[in-house]
Amino acid sequence: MTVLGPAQRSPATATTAFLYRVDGSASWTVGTAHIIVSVSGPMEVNKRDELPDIATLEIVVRPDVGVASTREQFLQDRIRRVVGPVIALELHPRTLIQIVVQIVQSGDTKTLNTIALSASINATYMALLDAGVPVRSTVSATSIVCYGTSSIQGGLTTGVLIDPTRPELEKIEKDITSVHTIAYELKGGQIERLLLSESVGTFTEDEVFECYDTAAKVCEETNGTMREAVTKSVQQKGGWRD
Amino acid sequence: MPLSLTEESYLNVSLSQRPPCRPDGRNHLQFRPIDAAAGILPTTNGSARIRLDDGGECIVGVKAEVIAVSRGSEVISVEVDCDIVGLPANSPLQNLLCATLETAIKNSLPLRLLRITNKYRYKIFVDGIILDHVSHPLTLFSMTTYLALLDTRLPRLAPDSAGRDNDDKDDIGIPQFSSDWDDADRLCQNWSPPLVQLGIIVGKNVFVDATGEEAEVSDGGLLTVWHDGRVVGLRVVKTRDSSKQVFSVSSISNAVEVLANASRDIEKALKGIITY
Amino acid sequence: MPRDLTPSTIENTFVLKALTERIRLDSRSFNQLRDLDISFSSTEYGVVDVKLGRTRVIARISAEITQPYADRPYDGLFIIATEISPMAAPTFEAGRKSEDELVISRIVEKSIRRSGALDTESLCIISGEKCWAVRADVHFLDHDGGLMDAACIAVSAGLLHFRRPDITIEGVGSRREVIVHPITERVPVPLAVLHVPVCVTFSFFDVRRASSAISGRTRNDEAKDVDDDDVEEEDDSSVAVLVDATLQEELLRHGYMSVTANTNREICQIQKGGDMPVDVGVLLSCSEAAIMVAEKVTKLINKRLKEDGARRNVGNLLVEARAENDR
Amino acid sequence: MASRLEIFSPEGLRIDGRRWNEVRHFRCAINTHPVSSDGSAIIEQGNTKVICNVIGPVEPTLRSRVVPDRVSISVKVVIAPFSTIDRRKRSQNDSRMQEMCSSIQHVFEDAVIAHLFPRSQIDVNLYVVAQDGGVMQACINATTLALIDAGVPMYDYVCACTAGMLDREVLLDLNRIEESDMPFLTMATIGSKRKVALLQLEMKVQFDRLEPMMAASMSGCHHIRDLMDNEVRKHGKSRLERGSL
Repeated sequence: MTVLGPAQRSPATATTAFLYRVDGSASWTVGTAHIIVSVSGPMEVNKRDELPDIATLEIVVRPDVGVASTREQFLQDRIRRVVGPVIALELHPRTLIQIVVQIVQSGDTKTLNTIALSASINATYMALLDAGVPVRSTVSATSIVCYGTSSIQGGLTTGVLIDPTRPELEKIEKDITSVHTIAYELKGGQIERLLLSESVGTFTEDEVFECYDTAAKVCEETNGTMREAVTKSVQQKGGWRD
Repeated sequence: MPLSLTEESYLNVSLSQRPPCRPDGRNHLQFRPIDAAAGILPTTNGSARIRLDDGGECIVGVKAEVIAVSRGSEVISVEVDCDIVGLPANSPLQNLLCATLETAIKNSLPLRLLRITNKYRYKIFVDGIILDHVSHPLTLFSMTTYLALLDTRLPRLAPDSAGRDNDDKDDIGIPQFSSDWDDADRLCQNWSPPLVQLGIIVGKNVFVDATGEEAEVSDGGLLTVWHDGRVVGLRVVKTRDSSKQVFSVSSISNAVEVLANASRDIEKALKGIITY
Repeated sequence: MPRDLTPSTIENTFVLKALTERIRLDSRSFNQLRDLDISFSSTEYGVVDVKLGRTRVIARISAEITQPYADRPYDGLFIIATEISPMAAPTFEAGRKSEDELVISRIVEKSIRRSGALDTESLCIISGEKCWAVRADVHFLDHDGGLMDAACIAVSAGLLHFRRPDITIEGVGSRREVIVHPITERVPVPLAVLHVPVCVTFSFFDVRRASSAISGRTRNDEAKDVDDDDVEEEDDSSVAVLVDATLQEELLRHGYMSVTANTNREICQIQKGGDMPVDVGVLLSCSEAAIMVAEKVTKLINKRLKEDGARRNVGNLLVEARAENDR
Repeated sequence: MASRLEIFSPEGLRIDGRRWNEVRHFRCAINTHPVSSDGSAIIEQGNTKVICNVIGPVEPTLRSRVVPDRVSISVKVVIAPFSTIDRRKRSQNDSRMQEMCSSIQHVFEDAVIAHLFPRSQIDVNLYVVAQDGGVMQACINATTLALIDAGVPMYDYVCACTAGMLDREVLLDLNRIEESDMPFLTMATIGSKRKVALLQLEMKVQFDRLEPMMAASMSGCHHIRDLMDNEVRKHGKSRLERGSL
């Protein structure tokens, strides 16, 4: 079953260095999702969680509404899995790097959990850059939603939404077949390794591979957006050159 | 202040002699001076405060609430709760105090005293604060509760709804009470509350109203529940943190008899405070 | 980054010296508020981003249908959550509630919930069974002093900006059920906000104690002063009163008072901590100043609301839906 | 809600027969728990009864409480479940109680001459055994007396009083019924000057009514200060005669 339908894609915007009390901060807005991430560190760590050879990585996820629950635990774990290997923790032993992810608008519906995850990964990476924490390579993530609407004439039109907004999601919510959150590691703008692939729903093997290719293209675009945002903020902040 | 080894052995020997000699010269049945007062809190149905010579103090307030009950339910609703200052909430000592007294009162309180109409009954809350305790607070708490229950008064039904109460239709709504507090009838009109006494056993001797140090060297504690002139409950209690507390069975029967006498005297004394 | 934020003694003496000469570091006058900027989210109702100088707070209002409390069947629920995450400042730990977090949540609670800013009776759907539970989540993004004021302004503005979905009740008696119309079908309904509470914090500096701190005299000699000249009537000039202190001024102040006022010249709450005795006259003039600030802030909130309303009303969707149109 | 008339009759009599500017019956006893604390006092204002025990200055139990140049005061309030009309068991960390503790702590950390006891701690334990309005003011007054009894040097008496506003009538020292029916403020002053240590207002009130309320509560504080002062001097004289000083 080939994947038809145009892959609409809402543009993402990123801003950095707007919080003063923390070392690095970034905000990532795509569609109706808006996430703000702050990074503090490497700084003192209290005795209990000190590690002798690497920096302790503490990630706190705060929901937009209500008190932190299992949904936030899930995000916390996935972000740690993606960002952990990328940060050069061994350069700052016995210190603490604290990442706080504040979801302002999650962009997900009640059941889904993918838009917030991909936006948080992008925002976290930008905040790490802003804080000057050493990282091995660049990371970018995206969410892909596949749906199949059976129209009255019986034809099955399937489509793909990339980082959809919440109204779009609600429109096709009943017909969603599978949801994929994919994160890539890039070096010099080229896709290197697959860091995260979170797939929920029913899908065939070639559908997944199709999603991986689409995600690769999207991640390269997102990488471009990140590069622009960083160059703009460095110029504004004066940077080390001028 | 934990006792040194020499002090401990000296005290143990002097207490287990026959006749025993206590550091403050009291005999085994003698109580230290107690300052007791009843009816001190305006917001309660009954209240009392007892202060011991060693600074131990306890304030108990009894409050009654009207609750709706299903017909024919035999449940006696009494809740005993106490807050020991300095110990965290529901510490083992606090649970011991509350559980002992709650079961003692529940077993001895006749249901008819709590009945208002067939559908409504009183629920009795006994709340205590133990501001400070040097020796075991059980006796102190039970004496204060005894006095507070003696002082407790429950308002009578208002004249009009009382009249209709006799015919069994019982369709009156929430019972109305007369606001004349003076002629409210006493809970303990013809019922005397239970009294719990803790005695410590050293060798063959039994001591009442033990000080902190005496409890430290005791072989164990015995708790008796006294009600209507006879001992209705018995329980062994640990009075020391160490686990090796063991005492001979024969001393129990003697202890029970001693504690019974002590309880009888205390009951007479406490009843003297409330002037009907 | 040190774990606690106390500035060094050199910075402290510099700030105190400036205050004795009636100068503030950011060249504001003593009763001037930092520049306040309020922006509403364009995609969702009830999301407010308040920037008070460098302090930044986001309030998120949401509503869901639940059961009312048994003892108040005619009232809906209104909950305000003000948990501070380590994002605001590394000194706040994720789990434990710190002391000033407690003060902030108590003052915001008194300012908005207890003063009846939101009419909870209007939230009742079916008395005793179903009612709206409005929840205000305050996220503290950046801490530069004045978290209480920013939080209070954010929640007040959020309540005005929020729209809950419209509902109809079908069936009768015990079989009634509630149909919630999504925002796209029916125009969402605003909340019944009775008044707009605005919290203002005044920081007190004892100029005499400040000058003695600078001239190196320790507190003991200062205590001796108190004995011999306690007759001297403290005039008002020895107390410096600052409005909307920055974090540095907040850490150095000898006492503070938080006053919540609204535009109909009502004082919703006053909380003057016990840390520095202040003359009654000073407290009264502070309350009056609070009303002026409240009027200024409320004017800004209404201006931003109108702008946001205009932005949303592109293609005058609202005009079509208005009741006056002939059907 | 009690009807207006009942709260304040046209003849100017309140529900318990007092005039607008009369303080409730004020009884206090000092040094009531000599064995179990360094300083103790019991305050009865109308039907509100508060017992206060002060232990200190002592070694601080928690390392975190040590302040290098001054004493740190820790306040604990225990509200008895039987203290209110309907019995209510309060959990230890409900936010209202924690706020009352920290307010009292701040008031006395500035009233006590703190730098005389560096790196030490004073424990204040308050037990509210009967509540009929004005709990905060009774706690503050009880703490002042207990600190005096404990011999802790203070700049001056800290006295607290409440005042409320019913339509246009100012009422002093409110009981529970009045407190639940009108906006009121609690004010604590240090000494006889016009210095306000603590001011708490919890309900909405018109601004121009604030000044008369503040003036009334300040006069109430000064009146209570004289009452407490007489009691302390009387207690001192009696201890002198008994030679137990």
